[in-house]
Amino acid sequence: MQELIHRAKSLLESGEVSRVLGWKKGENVFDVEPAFFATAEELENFVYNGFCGANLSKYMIEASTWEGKTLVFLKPCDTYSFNQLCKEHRIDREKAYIIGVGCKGKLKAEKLGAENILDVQGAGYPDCSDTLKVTTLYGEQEVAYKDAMLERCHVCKGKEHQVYDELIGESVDTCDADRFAEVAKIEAMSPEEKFAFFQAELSKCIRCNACRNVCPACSCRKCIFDSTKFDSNQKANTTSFEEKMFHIIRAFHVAGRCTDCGECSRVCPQGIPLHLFNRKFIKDINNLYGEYQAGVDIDAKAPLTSFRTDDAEPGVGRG
Amino acid sequence: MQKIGVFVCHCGSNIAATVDVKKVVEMAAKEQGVFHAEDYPYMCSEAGQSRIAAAVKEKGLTGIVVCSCSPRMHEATFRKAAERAGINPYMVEIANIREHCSWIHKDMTEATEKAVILMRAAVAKVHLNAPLMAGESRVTKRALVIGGGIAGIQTAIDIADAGYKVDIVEKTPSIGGRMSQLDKTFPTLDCSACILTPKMVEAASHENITIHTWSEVEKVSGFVGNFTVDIRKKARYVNMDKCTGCGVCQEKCPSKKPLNEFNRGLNTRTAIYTPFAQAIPNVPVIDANSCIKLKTGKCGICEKFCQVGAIDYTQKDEIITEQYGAIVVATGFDTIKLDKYGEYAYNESKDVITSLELERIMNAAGPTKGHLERLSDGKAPKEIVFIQCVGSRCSDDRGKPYCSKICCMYTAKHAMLIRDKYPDTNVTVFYIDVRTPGKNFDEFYRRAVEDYGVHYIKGQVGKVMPQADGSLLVQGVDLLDNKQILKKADMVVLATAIEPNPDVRKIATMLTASIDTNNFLTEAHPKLRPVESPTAGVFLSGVCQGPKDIPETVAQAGAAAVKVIGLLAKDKLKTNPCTAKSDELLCNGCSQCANVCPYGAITYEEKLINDHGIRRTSRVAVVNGALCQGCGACTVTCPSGAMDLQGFSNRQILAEVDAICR
Amino acid sequence: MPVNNENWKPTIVAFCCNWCSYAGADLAGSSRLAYPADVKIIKVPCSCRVNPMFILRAFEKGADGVILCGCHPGDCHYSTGNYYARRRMTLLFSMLDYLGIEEGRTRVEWVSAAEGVKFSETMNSFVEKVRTLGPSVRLGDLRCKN
Amino acid sequence: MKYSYYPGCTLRNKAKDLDLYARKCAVALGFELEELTDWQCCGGVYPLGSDEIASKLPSVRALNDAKQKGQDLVAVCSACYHVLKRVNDDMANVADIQTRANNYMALEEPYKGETAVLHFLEVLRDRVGFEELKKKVVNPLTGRKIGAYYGCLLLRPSDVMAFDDPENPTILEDFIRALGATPVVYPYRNECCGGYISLKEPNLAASMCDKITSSAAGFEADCLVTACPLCKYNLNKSGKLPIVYFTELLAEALGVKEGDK
Amino acid sequence: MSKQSELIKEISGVNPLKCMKCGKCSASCPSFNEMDIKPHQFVSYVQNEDIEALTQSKSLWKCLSCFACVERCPRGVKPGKLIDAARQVLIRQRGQEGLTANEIPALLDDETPQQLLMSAFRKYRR
Repeated sequence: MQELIHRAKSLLESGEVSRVLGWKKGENVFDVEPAFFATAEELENFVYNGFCGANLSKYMIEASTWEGKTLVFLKPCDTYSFNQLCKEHRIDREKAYIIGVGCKGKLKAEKLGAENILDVQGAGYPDCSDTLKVTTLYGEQEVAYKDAMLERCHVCKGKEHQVYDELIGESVDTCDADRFAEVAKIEAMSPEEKFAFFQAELSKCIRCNACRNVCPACSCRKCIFDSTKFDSNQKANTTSFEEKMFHIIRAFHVAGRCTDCGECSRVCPQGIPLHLFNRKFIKDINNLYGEYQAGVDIDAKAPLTSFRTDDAEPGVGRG
Repeated sequence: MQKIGVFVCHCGSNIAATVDVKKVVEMAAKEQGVFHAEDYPYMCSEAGQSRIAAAVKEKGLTGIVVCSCSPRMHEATFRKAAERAGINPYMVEIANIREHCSWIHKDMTEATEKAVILMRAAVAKVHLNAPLMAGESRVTKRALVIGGGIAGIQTAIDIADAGYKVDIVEKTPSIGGRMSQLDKTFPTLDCSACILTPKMVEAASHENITIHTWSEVEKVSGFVGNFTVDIRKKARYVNMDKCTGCGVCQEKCPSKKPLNEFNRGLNTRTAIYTPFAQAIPNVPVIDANSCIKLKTGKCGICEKFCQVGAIDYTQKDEIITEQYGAIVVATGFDTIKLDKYGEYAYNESKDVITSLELERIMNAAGPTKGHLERLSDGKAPKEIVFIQCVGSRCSDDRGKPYCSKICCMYTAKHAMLIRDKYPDTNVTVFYIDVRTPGKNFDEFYRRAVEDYGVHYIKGQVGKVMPQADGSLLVQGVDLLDNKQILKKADMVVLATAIEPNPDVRKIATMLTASIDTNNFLTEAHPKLRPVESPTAGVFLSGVCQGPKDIPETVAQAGAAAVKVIGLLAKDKLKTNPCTAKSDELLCNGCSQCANVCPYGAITYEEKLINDHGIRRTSRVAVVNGALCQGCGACTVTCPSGAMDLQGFSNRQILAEVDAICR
Repeated sequence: MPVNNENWKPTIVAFCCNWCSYAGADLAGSSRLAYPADVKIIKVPCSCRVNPMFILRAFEKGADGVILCGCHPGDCHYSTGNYYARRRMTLLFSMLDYLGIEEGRTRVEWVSAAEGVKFSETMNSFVEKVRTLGPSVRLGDLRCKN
Repeated sequence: MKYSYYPGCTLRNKAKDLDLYARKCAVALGFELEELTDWQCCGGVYPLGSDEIASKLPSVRALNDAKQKGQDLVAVCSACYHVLKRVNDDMANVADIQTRANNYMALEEPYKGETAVLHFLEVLRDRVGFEELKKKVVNPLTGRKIGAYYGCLLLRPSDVMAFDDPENPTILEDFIRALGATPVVYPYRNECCGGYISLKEPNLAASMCDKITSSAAGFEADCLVTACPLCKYNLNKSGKLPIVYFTELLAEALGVKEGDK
Repeated sequence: MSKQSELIKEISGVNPLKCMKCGKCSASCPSFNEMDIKPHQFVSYVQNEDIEALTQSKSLWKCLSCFACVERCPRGVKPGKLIDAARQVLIRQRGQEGLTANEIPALLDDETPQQLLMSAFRKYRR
């Protein structure tokens, strides 16, 4: 972490970058949030540890409109989002100085029983180890690192950064699960079971919009759910159409653009596995139109803005 | 808030017999924003239209819903009526209560209920309609004809005679096309060259016609009235201005190996060549793949012998860009490849030939100087077997499912000519059906049978077997006699199916003109608009649209020319105002819309945006209304909903949905 | 929730492209080829104009089935529109199936201007299918666990 | 390279040469034919009826055995090759046959036409390569004029067999050329020898075979080469030309014919 | 009768309506001269539902299954499959067999390959 701060300071001092986009310490060890740092002093609050799951790419949309370059720290999986936003002309690559930071999997505080945690050893960078020592109000305990990881890290897309100016730190490919296993499991359910599953999950939604706000693909200047163009905003967030269809429409809007960064599920306060929508589309796209990973190739044709004359017909394979 | 008038048509009894029109009027009057509702026996009549005008005046209506027949029938009529009454024509919506309701339902209650719902959907839509202004675009008074066969030549001459400039782009070194390869034409037996050559000369000397031979269309952009076309003028290596067409270069050229395309590969030509004696322009080209000088740098004999210094080995392909108001496709046809028809031994025996090859053999300028002889040994054939429908009317992947249309007649012609010139040669024709619909056609075929003794056998040939003695054993069937036939022949002629020129697919893609499963270009309407493609400003001439003979081709060529003249006679065209429009306040500039636009109508600009007082510079999509055809692909791709389609906006369609599901 | 109520009338929205399918529906009409009055047609310029939101909105407002008809692949008036529509609808339908929404409530059918018979047959079979499924409840209840 | 090998009943018996030389040549050419255990007769003709399942099962078993071993399945006899290939096509593409056959078989994993069926000649052409074969020839058959006799079963129906051009095949001619001999092309090389008809109507078969051998003799062939025991049997009766199996020619050219026959 | 023609269509998987009566099957058939009902006529017999005549025809036993007609038919009708289906209808329904076990020994010679016996069994018997 000190190396990152050191490097950030020197880039700031040299004037090569005008500000730094990173993560800031919070009240608790796991309360980490994205922040811009304008000076070397502010960087004292910079932190990089196992709780820095937040994907900073989206913040670069705004930073791209500012004077000067912004130093941004990106984990391997964040770089897909960065690329996708470049592809969509939302980010100016020239306005970013990217330090690719090492990542050994990010943690989900809830998996540690978050509320009483005083300290977590082994979550920091570079001290990530196989076990976490957790100090809580009630004493110490040990947890295997893997057991506390975010879902998305179990299906890690790999340790390679897709775009960067320099790299600091080692990364580990933490993938130990099949990315589409959960989707396949649901697909195998009966319609009744599927419906029951999603009804139960979606009924938890409180329309806090956290998923939308964090999603790098949901970066519209004005969301259609707030727009007059679809007659969907007459009564703020309460029209039933919006309520019921929000997640389906949101998933459709990001289909073919979603990099599967998993931020939606990470931030959902209700714990809804929102990534299951996006991953369903990704799985279908891969099966029907060939493997496609958003954010790898800026020049690749996206699956929903291209076609083949012999594409599958809608409904085929559904019996 | 709109003031809407609803007009319900009885269409005599067509609607009124099944839909309670009074009820529809009654229900319409209850709809929000409806200030006037009435019914009338024939809304489309002059009297019906004047009722609309009267109501507009009297009630100050701003929007109109007509419940009547399909909008495809009378939308234009009612829009004009609205315009005359002083409201924007795009403030009219049609509820189709005839084709989609009264004609398909029997129960009056049910049909009336449905008519009411359709009326409501239209009313809901009109509430959100906005006046649209059709734009105007300038018409470039010049036409492009792609293909220089008889179809292209005729179209070009007709357009040019009307006083408009025309360019012909022809891929080969000369205009003339397939017709120039034919010997005689049916059913009159006049010499093909004798009637075609004057037309070629007329085209070449016409002050309004420019001919680009040895050229291909490279790129097409734009739209009706305003096409921009890149034409690749392939390097000819001969200076067109200097060459006198004396032909010495061809006499002296030492490279004599390449197959002569004009003679269907039956003999060879030189590397510098004109395809045939009457070629226009009479300027040779050098085939760079065979020219010794161009391949090795050594030789240069043609340059040495050319007295006017016309040879130029340094020529390069040249791209010229031209503007056109209309484009005519006249790309013609070729015969299919026979590789999948091994049973006819076409690849095994030189004496099994296609009909088009026979044309060259019969032609005095052909490889045998017009003598009918076997290509294997030069002997005169005494027994000739013709096989019909080779590759035509096949539903498998070997051939074509359609009838090639011209084979029955040209086979009768060939048979007759052979029997006339070589009375001791027997001619047998294996046929499935003899199809002769056309003026003097059946008489012609009967003449072959009755006056010339051509032996017609109803049945197909299973196999042609080359024998050790050089003859061909034909195993066929006579279905009327119910006998299998083994016939020894000296020559077998295959009436090979024709198919559209393979290049047409590329050209159709460039023109966004649609093409059917057999690669024939699709007409805008099979009966009523047979020479227009569905793409505005693109017209069809000749076999590229479907199999046809020479008189039909010439007739269609003339028809295409008339359509082009009609278009070029206008100074300006009205454009469809139902185009996409991007809301720059919402646009993210993500480029997804441009990726799906088939017309290249969307570009991006860095624009200074005033977003409720906040100024920012943003990359935003801009739609060129003249290019946009209004499909709406972009609107669905746009994640932010910035892109919308005028006349079919998101809110309009949602309003219709809501009205129907209410 | 299939109902055996003979009198139940489903609400069916049919989006038809202007060039092929709307004309096909007209042809069905002029050929007097009957299909149930439950079907209400909305004209769109091209199948690619149909936003998945329109379909979801229809269900939310009480539709029991939604069908989209366009030109046959390769015959689109705008060359490529139906190819995009095909991908969008394939994914949307797959998603609806994933959510446990009864299949059979959504369909895409390519109907040319010449296929009046196909239009009528398609509508007949689609309505029949939706009838067997009964009123659409699930999509509306997706977020309303009792 | 190891292939599953389906010899077929005739090769066990009257056509031992066809089998023996195939095995010997495989060794000489560096690939292995591993005979399937417990194979059953293919039935000799493909059951055309689309509702016939039982008669297709022996082929399905052989195909599935090869699949289990992860090997391609090689046949030498034209009839076996024909039946195996067509049944395999049914199992891959005809849903009804696939379902019903699998119901009978009750396999752990249903068989869906996964095995590639190859004729020995295809192995020579597509796997070994005729150029490579040419290099391995020690006794070139120089000066011999040999007519290829294809018959029906290798070629037709071509949409399923996909063996060669059904009307103007070249594989045997290329094979003959690779062995150093001169192929003789004659038009009857893909005409039927009469097949099963020779059992009850030997005269009819004889007249057909006579056409074939006369045509080949007319083009000055010394002998005819075939891959099918029944073709050989029928053609032999006409007596005009010697008929040999292609494996015999191959063995001769590779120098493995003599010795431990 | 019509039931039988349906059966033939089902067994053969052939749609006789596709036939355009070009005669290419008959032009290709090596057994043409031996047949009383010619290959191109099979189709009409099935269409006309005259199955009785077809099943009594000696053509049933003359078709060699050489697939020349199947290969060359331009309409995908495949007359060879029709005649085979007719043969099967006959031997399945009436137990009529074209070959009995007693006949066989006399038909064999030293060279007869197993393949011939197997094929003949398949062709003549159930």
